[in-house]
Amino acid sequence: MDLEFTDEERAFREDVRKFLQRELPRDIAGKVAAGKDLERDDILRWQAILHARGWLAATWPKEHGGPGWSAVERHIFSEECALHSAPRLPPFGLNMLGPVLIRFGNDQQKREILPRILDGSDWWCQGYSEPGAGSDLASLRTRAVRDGDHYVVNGQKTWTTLGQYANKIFCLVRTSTQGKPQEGISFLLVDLDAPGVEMRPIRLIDGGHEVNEVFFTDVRVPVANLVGEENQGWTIAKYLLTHERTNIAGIGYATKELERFHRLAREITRDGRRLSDSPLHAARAAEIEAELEALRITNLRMLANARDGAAGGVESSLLKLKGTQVRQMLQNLYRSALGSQAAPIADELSENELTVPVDAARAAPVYFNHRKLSIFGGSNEIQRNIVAKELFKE
Amino acid sequence: MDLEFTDEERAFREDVRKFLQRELPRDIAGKVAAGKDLERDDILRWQAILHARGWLAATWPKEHGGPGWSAVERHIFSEECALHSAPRLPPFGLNMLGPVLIRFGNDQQKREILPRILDGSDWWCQGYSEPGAGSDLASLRTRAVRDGDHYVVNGQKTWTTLGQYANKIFCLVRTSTQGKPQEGISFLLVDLDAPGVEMRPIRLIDGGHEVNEVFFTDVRVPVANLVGEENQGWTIAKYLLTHERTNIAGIGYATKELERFHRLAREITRDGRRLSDSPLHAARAAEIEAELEALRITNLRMLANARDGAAGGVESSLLKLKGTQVRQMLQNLYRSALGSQAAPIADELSENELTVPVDAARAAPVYFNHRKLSIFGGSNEIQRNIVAKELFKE
Amino acid sequence: MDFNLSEDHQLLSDSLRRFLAENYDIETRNRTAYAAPFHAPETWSALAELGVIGAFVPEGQGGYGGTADDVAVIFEELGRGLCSEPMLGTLLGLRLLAALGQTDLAARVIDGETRVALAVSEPQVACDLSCLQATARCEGDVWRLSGRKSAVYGAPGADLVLVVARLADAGENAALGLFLIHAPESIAAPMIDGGGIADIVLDGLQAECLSTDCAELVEDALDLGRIALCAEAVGAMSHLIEITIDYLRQRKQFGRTLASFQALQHRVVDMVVEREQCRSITIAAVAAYGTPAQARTVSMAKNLIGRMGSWIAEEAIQLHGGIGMTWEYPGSHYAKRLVMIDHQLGDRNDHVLRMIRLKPGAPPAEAA
Amino acid sequence: MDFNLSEDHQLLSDSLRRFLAENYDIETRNRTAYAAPFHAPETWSALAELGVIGAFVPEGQGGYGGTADDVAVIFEELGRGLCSEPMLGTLLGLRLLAALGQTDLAARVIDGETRVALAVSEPQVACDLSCLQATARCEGDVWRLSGRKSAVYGAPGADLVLVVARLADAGENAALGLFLIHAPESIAAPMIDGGGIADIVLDGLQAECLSTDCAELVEDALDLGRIALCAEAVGAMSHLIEITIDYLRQRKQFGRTLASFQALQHRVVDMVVEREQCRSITIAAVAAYGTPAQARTVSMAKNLIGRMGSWIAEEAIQLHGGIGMTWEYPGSHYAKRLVMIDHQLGDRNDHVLRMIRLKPGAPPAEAA
Repeated sequence: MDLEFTDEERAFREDVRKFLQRELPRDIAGKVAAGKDLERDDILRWQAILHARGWLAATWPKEHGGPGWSAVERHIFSEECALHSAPRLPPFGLNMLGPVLIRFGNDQQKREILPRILDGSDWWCQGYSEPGAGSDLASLRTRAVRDGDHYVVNGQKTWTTLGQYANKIFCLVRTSTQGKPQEGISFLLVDLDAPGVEMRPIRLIDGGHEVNEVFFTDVRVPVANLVGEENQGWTIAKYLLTHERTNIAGIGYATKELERFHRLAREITRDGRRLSDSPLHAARAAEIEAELEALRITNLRMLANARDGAAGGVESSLLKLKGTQVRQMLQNLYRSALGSQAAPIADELSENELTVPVDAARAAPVYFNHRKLSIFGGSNEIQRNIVAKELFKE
Repeated sequence: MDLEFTDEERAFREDVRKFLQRELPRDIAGKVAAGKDLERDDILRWQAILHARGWLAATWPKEHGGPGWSAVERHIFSEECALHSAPRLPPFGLNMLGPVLIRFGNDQQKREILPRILDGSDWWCQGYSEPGAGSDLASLRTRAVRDGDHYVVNGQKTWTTLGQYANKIFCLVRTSTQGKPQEGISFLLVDLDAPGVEMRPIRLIDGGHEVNEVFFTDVRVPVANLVGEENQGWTIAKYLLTHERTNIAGIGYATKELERFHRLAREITRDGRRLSDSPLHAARAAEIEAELEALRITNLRMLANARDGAAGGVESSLLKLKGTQVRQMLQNLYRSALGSQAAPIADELSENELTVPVDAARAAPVYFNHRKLSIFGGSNEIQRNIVAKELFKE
Repeated sequence: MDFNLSEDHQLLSDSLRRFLAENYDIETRNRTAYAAPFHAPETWSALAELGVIGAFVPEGQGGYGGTADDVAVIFEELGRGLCSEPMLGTLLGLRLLAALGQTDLAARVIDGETRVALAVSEPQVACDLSCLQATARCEGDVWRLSGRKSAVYGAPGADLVLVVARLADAGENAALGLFLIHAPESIAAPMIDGGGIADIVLDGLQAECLSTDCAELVEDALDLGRIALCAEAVGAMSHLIEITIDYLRQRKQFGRTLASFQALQHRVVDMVVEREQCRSITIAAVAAYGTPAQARTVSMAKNLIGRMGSWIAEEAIQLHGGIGMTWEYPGSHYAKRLVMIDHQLGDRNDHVLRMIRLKPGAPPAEAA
Repeated sequence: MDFNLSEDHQLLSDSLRRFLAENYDIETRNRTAYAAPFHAPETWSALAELGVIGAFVPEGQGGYGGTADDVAVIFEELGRGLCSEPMLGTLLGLRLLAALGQTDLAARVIDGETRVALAVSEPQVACDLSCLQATARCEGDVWRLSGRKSAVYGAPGADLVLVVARLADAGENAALGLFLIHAPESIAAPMIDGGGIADIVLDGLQAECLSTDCAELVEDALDLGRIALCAEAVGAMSHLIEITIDYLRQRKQFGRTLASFQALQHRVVDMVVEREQCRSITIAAVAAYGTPAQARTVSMAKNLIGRMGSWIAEEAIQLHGGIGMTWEYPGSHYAKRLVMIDHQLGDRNDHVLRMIRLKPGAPPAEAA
């Protein structure tokens, strides 16, 4: 048994660190650290920097412009990005559509679309969920009816993250009502500028705008925008779901969050005692730290399995479950640490009117926002069903 | 809103206290406080004292030898008994068979059986559960076949508490296989001395002997021992389940257990600090105390409802759920407080070889034994099903 | 022993519930809750007219109520209706005005003409008044305050603010004084769960002295405020659980209603169990108010409500899935309120520590 | 990075697992586990022959192993097989004998001829060696011990007991010495989860001094013992979860297998998640052993295992229902072991406090 990274992997980590220290714009890292919303331009700026270094599309093979990293290198890279407060890259083009096209797309699609993801010409968003089909994706109802060289699309998608920044959307649409519900689904690329597409914001619990509804009314989509075969959409969707998700446990983020708590606890005094000297807070933090340290190893174990070619459907569910729990415990601890000062919406105060560190001022909205972790991307109940199916299979 | 007991109720509590202080034998209370097993004779001795005072059969009406108490008085009595470490009375004759006979028995049964419960001539035990029918009682398979003036009983019962002390058992038996499983069940009284009855001990997790298996092989039972009508057994069983269970939340026991923890914490030193000065233990105890105080009020609320004639099926499930949780938290806290000294089985040590207070020496076996609280008497999962059925009914 | 509402309380409770149901839907609420002045004068007048404010004060002091029971009945309905009007600050301030004989001011507050708030907590003080640092200094016959007050509920737009400050030059054990200032400037912001909050920089502010030894009165008012928050939480969690059950019964997945999934059913049952416990501990705190068990029982209640309120909020969001995360869905605002109640007037940890300070293991009040 | 067992470890693990499966069923185990001398010499010899004891000590000291990895591999299998032989005491004692150059004694322990135990904890000391009160006094060239040792694992019937005692007359910061006594009298009892434990009243006992400054060595041995307990817990919980799943698949209620109830399924999933976490934190502790992160990481492991082990035990009993409460069912003994591991060598709270003492918030070892 050996937990050590190889010399090459350590050297790689060093490279990543130096790069981040040198290239990651301070203003962007500051926003990330303070839990503020990023502008479209912030993300594009950071993507361009990564692209220039050849590190943008971590999961793509070299021939398509990826860095050709191993699973371990991808892990190291994303961990370091989190630790340096680099922005979380929207995964829709880079980690979802890209791999799908590389696996299922035709040559023209690869040639035309992949470079535009890399250089930021296109911002893709995802059209999977529908108001009546969240966890139960197979029941989706958005229709695409063939009409000559086009599909005519009607229906509604929802929970479309950062759709307001996007110009393109990939969708699961129903192209057949024959057979099992899964069998009549296709994977279709749609231009958001096309007539009949309308995007409306959904405001979330913390007041922020990060997801949207998308309405399709007689939208004409060229048949050339079909990825894979007609009615092959379910296979593609499943490929994406079981596709290795390096960063699903969010170790880097959690590590950063725990560190942030300790920093705050050293700064805050409450009822005559520094919070870091409060045994209840310290014990809670220590217990969460133990869980996080365990999760870090669990993540490495599963990473090593993946490297060694073992399948990992259940394992990514385990990481998702525990990873979201640990992060939510940390958000909870951090919010609690602020006491009564967690209540005001700090956006409305100028920074020099705050009596808490600027980084901490958004603790409550960030906590509420992160309740999504156990809901989106396959709720924790769905993850438990997946694991149970495996444990109790005949 | 008024939490106060009436003057009469307070006076009654004072009476009960004085009686307990005067009449409860010290040796018996000492065993109860230390979590030791009681002998048959200990319990009979205490029953005789209660009987002499007319306080033995708390739930029976006066005409049958009960004290004629209100629900509130019964509550006060059982709370004070727990606080004074009086033995828990076996409920089988007093709180189960007695009320059943009073409601469903014929005159002869009432006349012959009830006095023998009161004076200790008979010790009843319960034959409900079977190896294949625990929570799912309706699936029981012990058969009673009519043969002239007798039933011939064959089958097996299990989890028969204190059966080793008993000379009689009341059973649910299958007298018909027609219709729904519930419809073919009868309530039958069986003499444990009858030929063909065999009782075998079941040893529990803590090593103690408190439950048994009972085997019936061609046991002939007079038809006169049938309670109610043939095939009316399910109705009787349900009557018992929904019959008011005054002490289901176990407030008195829990209060005593919390007090016991604080006393121990003041005596024990661990790593240079008195346990009562350990913020982690103190905080845990305080949080459990808050839950217990809430439960005390919940219990009173439901008691007042019962007094006012409101139905209480769901309410007794709520009390059972939270009551067992609180007591199990307390058992857990108490066991933890002992550190490494919880490990030895103290029965094998003479009391002057112990370095912990005698009362605490059985903390671990008592903890393990009390895992039964959430299993026996309708598991907490069954209680949740009952409440859910009510919450989600159409 | 009687847990039923008195006839008067039933009437008050019913009329308040009806008023909020008919006049205060979630859109109305959200329009005022998150934008200055965090307050709708017409709602306020209506509440005053219903007798809500007057019920905070005993008859002898110009009100028509004043028991902890009165306060709890009202705040449970305010919680059920998710009312974000500045009622907590008014309760705290009015109690002190009335107790200190400021009859005229109190009467105007009761009528709804004047709004008052209480500035007690400071950036570094949650629960323990002995740690307060704001000071009051008497220069000639003028009192001047210095220091900073934070988490002043209902301060934005308040006509009167009462400030608790330590008397200067009186050494370690200096008494706490209570000072009145008129409509001070404040650093105001909306709370994430709705309603207005402010910091006040005292900075030499001139003030009228109402008391030179108010620590006990303030602690009593704060305990009553904690009871109010507990009752509010009970109302809010009752409503939130109700709409969660409704949602689970309507929403279908995999061809079945969510309500038919046993794992979800059991979680709702546990929420209901804790809601009953929260109601009970609030009753205990109400009963203990004004007795020697007051502080410790109120802290028990605030601890349990703090823990269970936020847990119920988290479970409710999770059981709803995505919809529970949206601003548009009323449940999300109830969930925020339940979580943030644990941040007001001391949180679960502050109150566990207070319980411990007040002697652990003391027997519950009633047993005596 | 490699989480596979080495070939040697795989071999050792397999042969130990096979040996226990074939020769150590639950009846055999329970016969020795709960009655003096809590030990079956034939089982002990067989384990010694398999190389189990020698694997606790490095080659340079007469063994053939000695890494934390060796220890964890062995104890995981001992846990899976619920072995109640006095292996923990032997590990602790042997490590010290070997490290202090007692080659001959160590060799006899390795061969299984001699049994050793370590008397370190005292009725009032769980985890913090600086609180030890037993003393050793040198009179002429004879050392005499006084005080009382408790929770000496494997002491009943042990040939050698090593005693940790403070050197007398050396003031506050007196060093800890290590002393050897032969087969002392002890106050022995079975542990509720099986195996023997004893108190030893030192009372002027004469002893051989092996070291006059052993604090660091003892702490290292204890940390290795904690790792052993963690690995044992991982083995035990793995087996317990397996038989729980088996039981749920077989047992029918209301005409369905228990395994088909979603609420029960979800609870088993949560148990599996925590089991994986427990395995991981044990790996972390193994990796940290001998590095500056040792103490803090071992405490993390002992804390997490303490919490999750007893939780898994409670859930397993609950999911079984009545049968899980019986002596006859093997699962009940696994459950007891899992709960009681939290009582050995410091519990969850002791180790959280140790983590805090060792600087909270220090970055995890590997990140450097």
